[in-house]
Order: sequence, then structure tokens, then C-alpha cells
Amino acid sequence: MSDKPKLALYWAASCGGCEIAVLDIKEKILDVDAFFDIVFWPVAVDFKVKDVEAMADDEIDLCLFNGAIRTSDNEYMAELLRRKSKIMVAFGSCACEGCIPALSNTTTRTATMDWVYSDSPSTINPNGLRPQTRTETPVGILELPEFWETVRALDQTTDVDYFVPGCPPQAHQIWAVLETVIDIMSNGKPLPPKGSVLGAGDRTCCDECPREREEKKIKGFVRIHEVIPDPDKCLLDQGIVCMGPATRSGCGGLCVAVGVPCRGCYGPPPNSMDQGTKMVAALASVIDSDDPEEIDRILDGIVDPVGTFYRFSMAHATLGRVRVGGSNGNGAGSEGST
Amino acid sequence: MTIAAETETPLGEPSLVDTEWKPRIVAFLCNWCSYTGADLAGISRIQWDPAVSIVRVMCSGRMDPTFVVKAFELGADGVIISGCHPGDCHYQEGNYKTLRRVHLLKRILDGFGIDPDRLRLVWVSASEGDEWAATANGMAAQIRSLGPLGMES
Amino acid sequence: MDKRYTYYPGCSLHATGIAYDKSMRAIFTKLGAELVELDDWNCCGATAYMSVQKTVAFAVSARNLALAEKSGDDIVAPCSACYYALKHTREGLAENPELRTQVEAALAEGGLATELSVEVRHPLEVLLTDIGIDRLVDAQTHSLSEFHPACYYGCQIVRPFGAVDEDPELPMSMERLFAALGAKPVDYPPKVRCCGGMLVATFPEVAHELSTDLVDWARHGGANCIVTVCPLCQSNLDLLNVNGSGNGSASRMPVLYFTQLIGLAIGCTPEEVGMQHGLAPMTANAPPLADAGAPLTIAGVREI
Amino acid sequence: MATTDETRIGVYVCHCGFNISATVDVEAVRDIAATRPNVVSACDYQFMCSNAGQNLIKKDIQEKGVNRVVVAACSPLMHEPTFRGAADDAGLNPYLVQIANIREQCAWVHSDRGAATTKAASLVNGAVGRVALQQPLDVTYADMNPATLVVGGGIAGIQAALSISESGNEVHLVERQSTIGGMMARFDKTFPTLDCAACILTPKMVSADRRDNLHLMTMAEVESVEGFVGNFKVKVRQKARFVTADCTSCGECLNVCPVNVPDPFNEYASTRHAIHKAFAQAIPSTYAIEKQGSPPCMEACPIHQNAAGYVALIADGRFAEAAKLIRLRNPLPFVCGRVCYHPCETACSRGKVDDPVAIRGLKRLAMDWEREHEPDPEPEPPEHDYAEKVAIIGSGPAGLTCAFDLAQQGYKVTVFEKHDKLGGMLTVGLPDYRCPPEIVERDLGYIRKTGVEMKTGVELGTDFTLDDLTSDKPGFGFRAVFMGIGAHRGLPLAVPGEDTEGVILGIDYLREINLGRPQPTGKRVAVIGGGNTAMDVARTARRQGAEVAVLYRRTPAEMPADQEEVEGAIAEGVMIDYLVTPLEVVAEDGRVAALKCIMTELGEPDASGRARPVPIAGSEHLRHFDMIIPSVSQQPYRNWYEDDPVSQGTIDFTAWDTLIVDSDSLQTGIPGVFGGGDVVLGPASIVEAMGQGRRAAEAIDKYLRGQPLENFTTHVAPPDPVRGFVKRPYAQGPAYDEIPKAPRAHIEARDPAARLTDYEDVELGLTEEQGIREAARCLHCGVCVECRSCQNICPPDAIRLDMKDEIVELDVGQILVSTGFKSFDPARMTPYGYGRYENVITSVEFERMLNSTGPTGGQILCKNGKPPRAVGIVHCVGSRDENYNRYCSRVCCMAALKFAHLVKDRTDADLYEFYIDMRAFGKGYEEFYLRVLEEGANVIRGKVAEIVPARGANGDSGHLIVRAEDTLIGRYREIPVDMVVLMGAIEPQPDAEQVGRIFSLSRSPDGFFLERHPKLDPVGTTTDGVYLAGCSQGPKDIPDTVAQAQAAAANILAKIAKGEVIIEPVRATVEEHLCGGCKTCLSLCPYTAITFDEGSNVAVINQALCKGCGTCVAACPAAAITGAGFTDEQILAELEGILAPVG
Repeated sequence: MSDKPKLALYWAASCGGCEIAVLDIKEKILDVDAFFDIVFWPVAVDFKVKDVEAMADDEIDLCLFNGAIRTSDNEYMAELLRRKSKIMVAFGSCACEGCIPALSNTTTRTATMDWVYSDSPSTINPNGLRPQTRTETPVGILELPEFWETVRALDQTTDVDYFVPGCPPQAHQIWAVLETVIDIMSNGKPLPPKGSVLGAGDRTCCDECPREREEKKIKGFVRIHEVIPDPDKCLLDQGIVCMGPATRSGCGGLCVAVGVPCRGCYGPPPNSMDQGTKMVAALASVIDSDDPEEIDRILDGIVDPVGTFYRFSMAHATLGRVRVGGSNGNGAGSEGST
Repeated sequence: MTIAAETETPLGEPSLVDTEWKPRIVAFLCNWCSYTGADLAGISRIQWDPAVSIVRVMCSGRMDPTFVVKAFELGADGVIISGCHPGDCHYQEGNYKTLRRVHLLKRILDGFGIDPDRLRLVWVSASEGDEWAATANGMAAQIRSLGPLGMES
Repeated sequence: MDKRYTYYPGCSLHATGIAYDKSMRAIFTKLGAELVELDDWNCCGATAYMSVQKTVAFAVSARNLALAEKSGDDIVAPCSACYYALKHTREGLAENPELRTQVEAALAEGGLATELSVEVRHPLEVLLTDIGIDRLVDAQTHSLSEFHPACYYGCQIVRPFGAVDEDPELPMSMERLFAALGAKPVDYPPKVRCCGGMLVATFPEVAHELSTDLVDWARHGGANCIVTVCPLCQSNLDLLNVNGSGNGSASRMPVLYFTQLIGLAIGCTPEEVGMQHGLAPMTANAPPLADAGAPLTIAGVREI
Repeated sequence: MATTDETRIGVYVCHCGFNISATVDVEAVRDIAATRPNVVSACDYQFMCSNAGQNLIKKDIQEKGVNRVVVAACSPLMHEPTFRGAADDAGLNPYLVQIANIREQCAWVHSDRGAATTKAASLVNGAVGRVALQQPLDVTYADMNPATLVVGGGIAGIQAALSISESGNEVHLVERQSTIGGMMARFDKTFPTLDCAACILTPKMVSADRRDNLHLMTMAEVESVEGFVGNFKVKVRQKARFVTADCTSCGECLNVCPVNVPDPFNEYASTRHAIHKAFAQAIPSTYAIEKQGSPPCMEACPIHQNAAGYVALIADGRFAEAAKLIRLRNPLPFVCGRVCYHPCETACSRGKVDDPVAIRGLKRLAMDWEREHEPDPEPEPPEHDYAEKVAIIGSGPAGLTCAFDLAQQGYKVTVFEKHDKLGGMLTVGLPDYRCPPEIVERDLGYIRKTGVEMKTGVELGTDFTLDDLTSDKPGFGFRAVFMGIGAHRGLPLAVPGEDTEGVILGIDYLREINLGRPQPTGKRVAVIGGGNTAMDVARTARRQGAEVAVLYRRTPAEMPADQEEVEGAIAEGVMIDYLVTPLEVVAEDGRVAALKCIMTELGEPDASGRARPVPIAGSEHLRHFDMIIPSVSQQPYRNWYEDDPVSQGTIDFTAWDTLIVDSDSLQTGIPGVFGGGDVVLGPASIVEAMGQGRRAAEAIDKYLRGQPLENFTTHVAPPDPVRGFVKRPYAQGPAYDEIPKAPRAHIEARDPAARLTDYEDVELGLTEEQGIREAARCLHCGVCVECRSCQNICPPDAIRLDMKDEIVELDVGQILVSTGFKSFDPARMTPYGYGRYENVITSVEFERMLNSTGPTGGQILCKNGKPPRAVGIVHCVGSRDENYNRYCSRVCCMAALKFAHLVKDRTDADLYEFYIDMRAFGKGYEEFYLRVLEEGANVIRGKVAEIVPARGANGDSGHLIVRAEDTLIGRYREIPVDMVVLMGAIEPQPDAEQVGRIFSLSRSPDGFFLERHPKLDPVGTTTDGVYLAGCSQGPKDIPDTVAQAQAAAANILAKIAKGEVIIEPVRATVEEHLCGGCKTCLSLCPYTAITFDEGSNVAVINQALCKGCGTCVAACPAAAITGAGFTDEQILAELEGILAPVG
């Protein structure tokens, strides 16, 4: 047992990319290993949950928790690690904003289950079997975690100290964060205020975008596969829906630089209360028409608005999930999840 | 004091609104045309439905769609946005911006399973007190027929 | 045959309005439009019904609409009362869903239903819009130069629907039509006043005063005939030639249907358009229009 | 007050007497508010707006440390300023006050006490939540520009302008008409006092004119308004008046203006001249000329000859002036009077009625008259005396025109003509019967008098070169050259045997004959071609005694020759064979014997767009002639150029040898050398050539005066003139189909037989009587005919016919809109017969009739000139009527009674008033009503059903019957009258909507401009600094109008006195550290307050321009823009409060 600060990483409802991304810092991982005593990292080292359970509260110094909260198990782990950690970091878009998993909030659990266990063309399930949380078998009782109706971000489940956005967080940002933490811990500097967003900027993606922008007047929207965009002009000016203007800076404008519109993975900028509606406000305002029919024609160019504007921030969307009382529980929005 | 106690007992009189569920409708009115129009309805004592409460903004162009979704999240069953008639905007064209936003916002609401009819954009001029009253009553009636906003399940 | 209409003669055109009926059929045939009389039609629902039992009246009237929908052709109703009643019913049902359900129920009894899919139209409007003055002028064979008609529209076709003439207070469509055909319509201010027809039975003296007034207007305006669009007006005014102030050959005022005059212009014989049915017949041997300019005769319709 | 301080909110609920407390349980609302976070004081009071009420607030601020205030009372639009003021007095920033509107938007509109109270409570919650987040804001001040704009010069505008300018501040009074005075100026008497409108109005008009700081702008309209209260920028279109302020209104011009048009000021019941003054006491007294575009005839003329002008003068029998006017723009009037192809007649509007006016004939008449009465006219002396010499090569129409114009300008002009006779084609091309030599000579004589030197027998290329002209060799030294050498080279047929003796080109043939040289003519002559030259040749050959056949390869339809020439030829026995084309000249012993021809048929169109003649195989045949004269086309000679080494390469030619010149300035490749006429156009008409001569002269003048020729423009006639104005000759005139037809004068031609014996004129001129009658057919389209008689006679020389509209920019602080009303058009109510029965007239028409300056000089007369025996006056025409206007027009009843009195006073006619209700609400009105009753007016209570002509009258003798029900005696009446006056409703101006847009005014449902508050601010509008007065705000009589005008003036003066305007601090700012520079906001600001700082890549908002609408705040995707006073947080807090459970 060394007396190095203890580091835990965990992977809840997510693709796991964030945990892999930690390795994008390349050889610096050795510095990390040198500084920290890694006590939990399912993807890399072999510790068990019981090991964590066995720890004393606050024994872990830093926990990088990635992934959204979709099941009772996710929730258990979130609370467990919170209890055991001094510093709880929501690491990556899923933990910060819900990200792709949270898009299923545009539909219902039942609908998801129906699709997966009966309706999808690839499903063969003659006996209509459905997963049960508790199944008795001759060899014993099998248990599965509870599958929640709604996917939540980490901070909607447990108390979070810091947020590191990104899908995944960019290597240089990850290192920047770790470096700061190491610096703070080794030199006993004060921590940044609780709730801070680390490893990102305060402006928007446009600030880092190399493209030439003009006064916006949009006569029609196109999807990226429908055109060969001008390499130097702002994609939005070209009618390609780009979330850049409503998305926090920090990634360095990677996607836009290579001609792919920003999807919004760094989440809303500091003052923005709702990444989706702010984008709606901005985008609609610059539509170049005053005629209702024409406006609708132009808007038809935006396929799956909810999925587009809330691709990463659904869990924190003001309207957290689809209402079932409304006109249409799986309207335009639910396309986002398929 | 609880709400129930507050609204039912001490004030006594039975309310015309159905007692189980009282629809809440928020209306954002521009200062120059619609708010003045609503005042005119008052001055002329044209009755309209108390389910509607008014929030004043300088121009309908100030309407951030965030306000609308926030209203629904806070328990509103319907939202009205009212501005000057096209061409008459006190700030020349703010109402057109809102027109465009509302068109896109309705699609978003639909995506969240909220009936787009729960959001209504109207033009009411400073002289159209009756028009405002009709709008408020019409919306209240519609919301009553739609019922309460679907809650998370 | 380029266009086909469902013809709704109503009670009058098979009786007092026989000349109207004849002239209608004659000119529509000449102009290449087909009139198919509505099979098994019933009372239009005018007369007392409307004021006594609304729903029943609407139902009665609606039956005709329902029948007409079988062919789908527009209904042409020459009698002003029929035109009004049928159109009134059509509009009424369209506006009032409640009433409509009741009526539909009634119709269902008889195995009928109505979509309100056919229009109700007056021949004057049909001639002016579907056929058009130009085609009438093309079809013209005889000049009407010696006719000085007072064009009388009566009370029911110009209002409230306004489908026949854009100005319900001062319709000019017949004047335009006949001027185009060479006649010389006179200024006739009372053209939309009541002829008193509805009152003949109840208040004969009032009715008489009203209709006498109309004839005097025409005479003083320099007309040598009155042209009507309604069988009731026609008979009512024409009767004055027998028992009215106009009694006595000296001041008899021929009262024609506009369709008769058109007929004469496009080469129908006087018999074909039923001139012989008028009480003040326009024949050479009975000089009817002593004080109204040149005596008018059928021969007066000169070939052109 | 720093926001870090603890938030201490005071809530004050107003009873507003019973206005609120009757429906809202004020105490309950107060108690609920008391439970809200941060609320340290909650109370209710009878009248919060009272001093005592306000003191509650002040006391709490001072004693309880309240630092946020919520007042639950009436609309913030009512008392927000009051309560902000109270806070201010107590040292609290006024923007920390929030109003909950529980009166207009709660108590007054709900009846259910429970619901109303709950709502009131939640509105207060909202306000409490919001106010907690409100920040202190500081108003800024802008200077108040003391100048005021008053729009509309009726009594309202005049009164306000006078009151304001009285204080010494600037006022601009903009009026659309040519005079101020508006409707009141058209009235005779005013009710109830019966003092004459003029007597009380004109003194005001005069002092308005006298004030130095009151600037009248009549015939002007506001086009746009920018800015805000205190600093409006206004663009005003000052329409051209064509008369300067030098006008002394002596009225001399009225005696000479030949144009009469219906007078709108008298409701078209009388006529006025094109130059006019609305009425005797009009202000300004400056006359105005009515011009509705330039006359089509003038526009269509290549030399811009003002045809309408001399036609009008001739109609007046003023032949001398006509001739003078013609000469002004036409150096060849005699020639043009005979041979012009008159595009003016093609364009003549009269052609839309029947036939165009015989303009050419009239020109000839005028000139012939001059020849008879003033045989030796003297040209005006040149305007300048320039030293520069100009050379004109060629004395054709182009050259002569150019020479004439330049000489009149004051240049030394020399014309070089290669023939011995001057005139170019006029002399050598046109046969004398078309253009007799002495005619050309008269024109030449006049031109000589302008000082033009003419050299004949000198030819370019042989006797001198271009280079010589511009050189300083003796006799030369010209600074500019005009080449008008024409197109004299006839083109051959290009068929075999054309060189045979007996074949001569048409143009040569004509020249030889015209110059009197020996030129034999055969017995049987074939003329080939279909143009005017071919006709000239043919008719000349006829006069030489030959049998003439014209062979043309197309049909009459394609024939280019003028119709009258063709007819003339045929009349003179010329045979014309169509669809035949020559193949070969057949010779017998060296002389022409026959022409081998082939028949043709028309095929596809060729380059010229005319159908191409296609030979019909096998139709070859012989025709016997002893002379053949090809007259197909001509081209300019260019040997002068080939033989002149110097000018090589300096001048370009087209494939047809015509000069290539600049299409505007007509300058050739050589600077200073210009070209025009046939040498540029190819064979064209005389007047077209003259047009080019004139254009070149203008260009040469510019060139010699050292002005640049780039984008040189001048009048150019359209290639094919459009006929007339579209619907009617002029706005207030009848439509073309309403104008009675009148046959065009027939111009006699001499008997063909006689014609063949000589070369005299073919056409005889018009007689003076004919001329006057013909000229009278002119419709005076566009009203002013530009005859210049007014200009010539005007003692102070105040007429400027070339005046243009101007845009004037005004900076003003405040604006009063008093644009008045429009009187209802009763033609819309067909049963009343207005427009069908001439003695049914409108109240305005009657006002004019009553006015001593009106069409009848104040006499009440039927159209037949007889005084009426009975007059009916119909009230509420278009007012209080479901079908038109529901409102009451307020003034009609009293005006009608005024009419009644005047009718009684001036005639002994019976008088009937048909009214619905008698509205005599004003001071002295009821008394006036009774007085009129005593005077014997019959009043019948009942709406008139219809007005019809009396039996047998056919509506034309004017005897009418008014049918109405007398609801007081319950009987239906038919009243016979001779005249009916319809009291038309007062309606908003037809362009009220547009005007409303310009000044951003709202309009009430009836279309009138909307005041800010019906009771508390009846002259203000929702736009700060813009006020209303008079009938544009709603129907009212003169006393009310004046009162309102003075009220507005008082408001305006108060603001001026204050000297500065508050600029609300509600404005948007960018938080730069959050702005990503996406530029979304840039296009959204209607005031272009948002600019982009490329350097730091952020948007910047100009606080001075921002009006605080918040559109950008909402649109900013980064939420990086804050809207002071309406931040997201504040609005959401209010929302939260409103939606939170009450209690």
C-alpha cells in the first residue's frame, strides 16, 4: 500500500471511449501512474467492486467517472464512488450531459424494450422473452440491474465536484486537467470552485473555428452528405446545421476544421441554460424569409431537430424527456434515438 | 398555508375553473402592441380567462425559446406569444424573428411529446382589446380540451 | 353538348310559368347546354315552410339537393323562390352542423344523404358566366332594337347571396346583356323592389299597389315591356293587364321572361319561347304599347 | 445599490378604490406576498398612486431598508413612472421597482373573485421573484432637438405650428397640397356661430407664412422617419412646383395658359389652368404648375419638339406664338410641317379616343401663317459669344440642326456642302412636290440669320480633308467637326446587264432632276424597290410623263414607304407590282429593252425580321421597259476617307459603310469629330437626322467647354413611340372611353391630274378655322403642355419648367401628425344614386357651391342653373352603417343644420333633413339646432332608403324623390326635391396605413390613428415624440381639432423646455469573454447597432443606437448578450413566480 494519491476511473452508461481516451495522453500516462496509485479502472486493471466497497469513505482522492446513469447498477456505482472519493469528476459528455445514451429520453422504456426484444427486424424471439431483474434458475438466482425510464447525467444522480466535457475529452485537455490536479495536490494549492468545468473554454466552438464567417441569412438547410462544402466558409453560412455557435469551446475545432459540422459534444457554454433552445433561437432568427409557408419549407431541411440540437445535452435539456401526455410520444424527436 | 387552503377556503367563492385541475397559461406580450392591447381589454372591461397570466417583454423578438420550454417545465399547460402585426413592429421586424423561432420550436415541442398547439403565436395590436380577450379565451378553451401537460412517467 | 345542368322547374314552371319553362328549354338547347329535369323533385320548401318549421323546411329542400347529387351537375332553378330556398338550404346546412345532423337523419329515413356537393344557380347567372354575353351575341340572329325593356330583378335573386350580380342594390347584368343584344334597356330604379306577389292572397290591395307602382315606373321610364326573372313576379305583374289599373288595351304592359327575349334574339320562334302565354301578347293586331314609343310587334324583331 | 447587500423587498398592493378590491381580495394577496422570500414589508392601500400611498414606499425604503419594490396596482403603462419617481425620491434606484398589473389585466377582466385573487397573488409572486434579481440602472439623456415637424397643413397643423413657433422654436410644416388650409379652407361658414371659415382661417394662414421660424413646405410629403424622440431624421420629398418663390402671384400667367382642367379644389365642379393657385388667399401665394409627366408627343419627337405646346396655342388662335415656339426647337419647321413622318402623332393620346391630332398639319399651318403675317422673323440673339469655330460637313437636316443649335449657343459655325445647292437630301433627294425649294429656302434663310456661314461646292476629300479642318491653315482652325455627309451612294441591284444604258440609280435620278440638270426619262419606266425613295422616283417619273411600274419583291405589308406616299403614288397612276424581283436587264442594241423578272413568295423572316422573298421556280418572265431605276437602298460614300492618308485608322465604319460613333455623344474615333444623320443611321427620316444633329450639338458644346463626354445623356426618342398615357390623359380627367369623339380634320390634297403637271405641294394646308378646331382635339395629357407662354410673360421670371423633385432632410425632435381625413365616396351606396343623378351631391361639393369663391360664386343652383325648389339633406351617409362605418362622424349633423340655415337664407326652397339621431352635443349646438328648426327646416327621423328620379323624368330633369320612413310618425314618406346633399362620413385618408408605417403609429379598427390613451393621453401615441391632432385621429369638428392641436403643442413645448430626453437604460450589451464571434446577431439588429470587431473576434453593440428590443439577446446561441432590465434570469424568475403554487 503506497501513500500516493488514489485514482479511480469508472465507466457507466457510455461507449467506453472516455476511458480509452485517457490513454490518448500517451507516455504521460506514466507520469499519471507515477503520481497516482490507480485503485480502480475496470477497463485497464483488475479490481472488483467489492474492493471499492471495502475502501473507507473519501479514501480515493480523484475519481474520473464517465458514462450516464441508465440502470440501477450505474446509480449504485455512482453513489458508491462518490462516497469513496474526495473529488468526483464527471468525465466526458455522457457523465456531464447524458450524451448519446440520453437520446433515449426522446422515447420510452417500453418502446425501447419492444424495439429491442420484438419489433426490430433482426430480432428472433419466438417466446417473447424479456429480461427480468430477478430470474430463478436451477443453478441459482440471476439478477439484472433495473433499466430506468430516463437516462440521467451524473450530477442528476449524485454530487459532482467538477466537469470535464467532450465526447471524448480531448487528450490535451485531459492532460491539462490531470496536470492541474497533480500540481494542486503536490503543492497544496487551493482547488478550483466546486462545479467548475475543467478542460474547456468559456467561449463557443466558433472561437476555435478556422472558417470565414459572414452575416447570417439562411435560405435553406442541407445535410453534410448532400454538398461539398466550401473549405474556407462557415458551414452554417452554407446552410449546414453546425452546433458550433451553441457549443462550449475546448475541442480546438477538430470537426469543423475537417469539414464536419460541430455536433455539440462539449455541451452548452457557461451562460446557456439549454443548448437546444438557444440553437433554435439563433438558427431560426437568421432564416431568410417572413412567409410562414416558406419558413416551414426551409425548416423541413432540418431532419430530426431534437436529435440534432440535443445530441449531447439531452439529460440537461429543460424538458428532460419526452412527455407521454403530448400529441406524439415518438414524434420527430424519437428519430434521434434510432 | 397550502395552495388549496389559500384559493378555496379563505376567499370562499367557488371558482369557475374546474376544481381538480386548473390550467396555467403564460402569455408573453410585447410592450407596444399586445400588452397595450391587453390593457385596452381591461379598460373596456372585456372579460377573459383568469387561467392566463401575462409576462411583459419589450418586443416579441425578445422571446427566447428557452422561456417557453422553461414555462412548460415549470408546469404551464400552454404558452401564448403575442406581438405587433407583421409590418407594425415597434422595432421594425422583431416579430418576424419570433415567427421563425416559433415555427422551429413547435417541431422541438412535438419531439418532446408536447402538442405544438400548446404554444400559440398571435398578433394583437394596441387597438385590439377584444382580439386579445378572444385569444386568451380561445387558448384557455383549447388547453382545457387538451388536458394537463403529460407528466413524466 | 358542352355543359349539363340539373333543371329544377319547381311548381310554377309547370303551371303559370309555362312560358318560362318553354323558353328555358328552348334557349339552352339552342346554346348547346343540356337541361336534365331533376327526377322525382319535390317542393323547394319556400312558401310558408321556412317561417313555420325551419328544420322541416330545410329537410324538404335538402331532399332535392340530395337527389341532384346523383348526377353531380349544378342545379339550375329559374324561379326566384326556388333559387332562394335551395341556396338558402345549402348555405344553411353548411354553416349549421347541428341543423345538418337533424336534416341528414331525416334524409337517411328515405335512404338519402347530401354532401352539399352541387351548387344551386340561377339561369341568369349561368347565362352570364358559363355561356357569356359574347357567345350570346355570336348566337344572335335577330335584332332586339325595338325592345325598350325595364329589367326587373325582384327581391330574391340578387340578395342575400350576391351570386347573380355584384351589386344587390343596383344590378345591371340584364341591362348589359340586352344592350349587347341590341335592345335599349331603360333606367328602372325600382328594379329590386318587391312586386307584392307574396301578398296577393293576404293583402291584395297592398300587393296591387306595389305591382301597379312597378308598371308605372316602367311606363314612365319609357319602357315598352318589363323583363323578369321570376314566374311569380311575371304573373303578378302580367295580371294587372287584365284586372289592374292597366286594364284596357290602351295601357297594357307586356311582361316577359328574360329567357323569352333571349330566345327571340337567338332565333327561336315566338311559339317556342311561349310568347302566346302572355296576357298582353305582343302581336301586330293588338297594339299594346300606345304610350310607349313605336308599337312593338313580333315582326318588330327584325332579321339581322 | 450593490447587489451583494441583502435583498429586502417591499410589496404594496393597491385597492384602487373598488377597481381592484371589488374583484381581488387585496388582503389575501398581501398576506401571500408577505410569505415570499426576501419580502420584509407587505401592505395594501386604497390608492397607492396617491401621495400617501407613495409615502408608504418612501417610508419603508428609508426606515425598513427596503431595497426592492413591488407595486401591485394598475398597468405599468399607467403608473410605473409614478412609483419609480417615489423610489427615486427615497434614494432607491427607480429600476428596482417592479409593477404587478392586477387591475387592467386581472381585476377588470375577471369576475371570479377566487380565481382573480389567485392570479393576482401569482402575478405578485412573479414580480417579487423578478425584482430580487433586478439591477440598478442609470438612465442617460440625449439633447432634445427643439425643432418640430408638423405633418399636414389643415387647421390642426396650422394652429399647432403657430403655437409652437410662437415660442421661438423652429417648426417645419409639411403639406401635400399646394396651399395650407386643408378642408377648412374649402368651407364657407362654420357652425354654430356661422362666422365665415375664411375670415377666421386666413389670418392664421398668413401669420404662418410670415413667421421666420415656421418653414412651410407645400407640395411636399414625408418619405421616411428614422431615429427617436429628440432626434428624428426625416426625409421629405419636395415635389417640383415649377414656379419659384419669386412669384408675386400677379396672375398674368392665368391670361396666357391655354390649358383648362377640372379643379379638384372645387371638387371638379369648375376648371382651372395648368398654372394655378388653389384659391385667392392660398398660402403660399406662389402659383404652381400641374405637370403629370411630359406630353407623349414631345417625348416621341427626336428633336423633343413641344408639339402639345403649339397645338394648345393654335387652339387659342395664337398662331404667332405657336410659330415662335416651334422655331425654338426646330430649325426646319417649314420642311417638317410637310415631310415629317410625325412620330408625335403615333404617340398622341387622342389616338386612344378616335384619331391622333393632325400635329404635322398644324405645324404647317402655324408656319404658313407666319410666312403670311411675319414674313421675316428674327432669331433670338445667341446666349453666349464663343470664339471656337465649328465645322459642319454636309448641309442636310443633321448638319443644319447641328449648325443652328451651335450658332444659337454662340459658336462660329461654318457649313461645307459639296453640291451647289444647300439642304442635302432635302434638296437633292426629296422631289420638289414633297418639299418645294422655296420652303427649304425659308428655313435656310432663318438659319443663316443665326450667323451660320454656308459654303457650297466644296467637298470633303477633294477640296479639303478632316485634318485640314482642325489644322490652323488659313480659313480653317476648327475646334470641332460634325460630319453629316448623309448616305448618297445608291446601291445597284447586282443583276446582269445593269450597266446597260437606260439603267440609272434612283438616288442619282432624283438628284439630277432636283438640281435641274438634263435628265432624260423613258416612256415605260420600272422602279425597283419599296421605300420612300422608290415612291419619290416613281412619282417624279410620272411628272416627267412616263408610265411607271414599281416592282417590289414583297407584299404591301412589308413595304417600308410611308402609307401616304404609296397612296399618293397610286393616285397619280403609278402601277405597283408586288412579289416580283428582277433577274436580268435585257438589252437591245445597247439600250434597255426589258427586265427579266421572277415571281416570289414569302418565306422565313430574314435578318431584318421581314419575311424573305423566295423565287417561284418557273415563273421567270419578261417585262418590257425602256428605263430601269433601281431604288433599293443607299449607303454613305467613304472615298473621302480612303483617299485621306491622315485620317486612316482613326475612324471605324460598319459593314454598310456607316460611321461608328459613341452611341451617346456621337463622337467618332477622333476626339472633337462627331457624326450624325444618315452617315451614322443609314437611310433614315429627316427628323431622326435632325435629332442626331441636335444631340451632336449638345455634345460638341460640352466638348468645347471642356466637360467630360463620359455618360453624356440627353433626350432620346424611343424607336417606336408608345401611344399616350395609360388610362386617362391626366389624373382628375375623364378616362379615354368617356371622352366624346371628334373627327380628325381632313387635309385636302390637290387633284392628282393637276399634281402631275407641276411640282407644287401635293397637300393643301389647313385653314385657320380647321386648325383651331383640330387643335382643340388635343387632350392636354399631363396637363401642362410646356407652351412656355407663362414663362415668356412672367414679370419676375419665376417659371422653371425643368424643376425636379427634391429630397429634403430635416432634423427634428418631435413630430405632430395631423394629416386629416377623406370624405366618404357616396357612389359606393348605389341606392342614393350619387354619380347617376346629377343633382345628388356630396357635402363637400355643397360647401364649395356655398362658397363665394366656389364654382357658382356662392349661389345654390341645380345643374340646370335654376335654384332648387326643395332640397333634401341626408345624414349618416356611410356613418353609423353596418356596411360602411359603424362610428358616428360627429360633425355631419351640425354641418347639415348649417346647410339648412344657408339654404333657407339664400333660397326660398323647402328644406328636409333626414336624420337618424340629431347629435348636437357641443357648446351652442342644441341652440343652433332649435334656431334652424325655427327657420322652418323640416326634419324627418329615418334613414333614407333610396333616392330615385321622379316618374317620367328619366332622372335627367333633376327632379328627385327621397324615399324614407318617418320613424316618428311611423309612416313611409316620398319627398320630392330638386337637390339632395349627402352628408358623407369622415374616413381615414386612403394612405393612412402607409403614413402610419412611416411614423410607426397604430391604428384603431376604424382605421384612424390611435392615441396613446383614450382619456389620459389623447394626443400622444405609442411612439415617444410623435403626436396626433385633428381628424386623422378620429372625426371631430373644428373647435375640438383646434383644442387638440393646442394640447399637442403644449406637450411638445413642455418637452422642448425640458431640453433633454431620457434614454431608457433598457439596452443590450455583449459579454465579450463569452462571445464566440459566430455573427448570428449581426443581421438581426434593425438599427445596425451591432458591429463586429474582427480584431478580438467579438460582436460589439453601439449603446447609442440600441433600442433595447432584445432580439439579439434572445438569438445569441452562446447567451453572451445581456438585455439590461429584461435579463434571462429576471424573466425566468418572473415566470417561476407566476407558475409557483400560490401560498
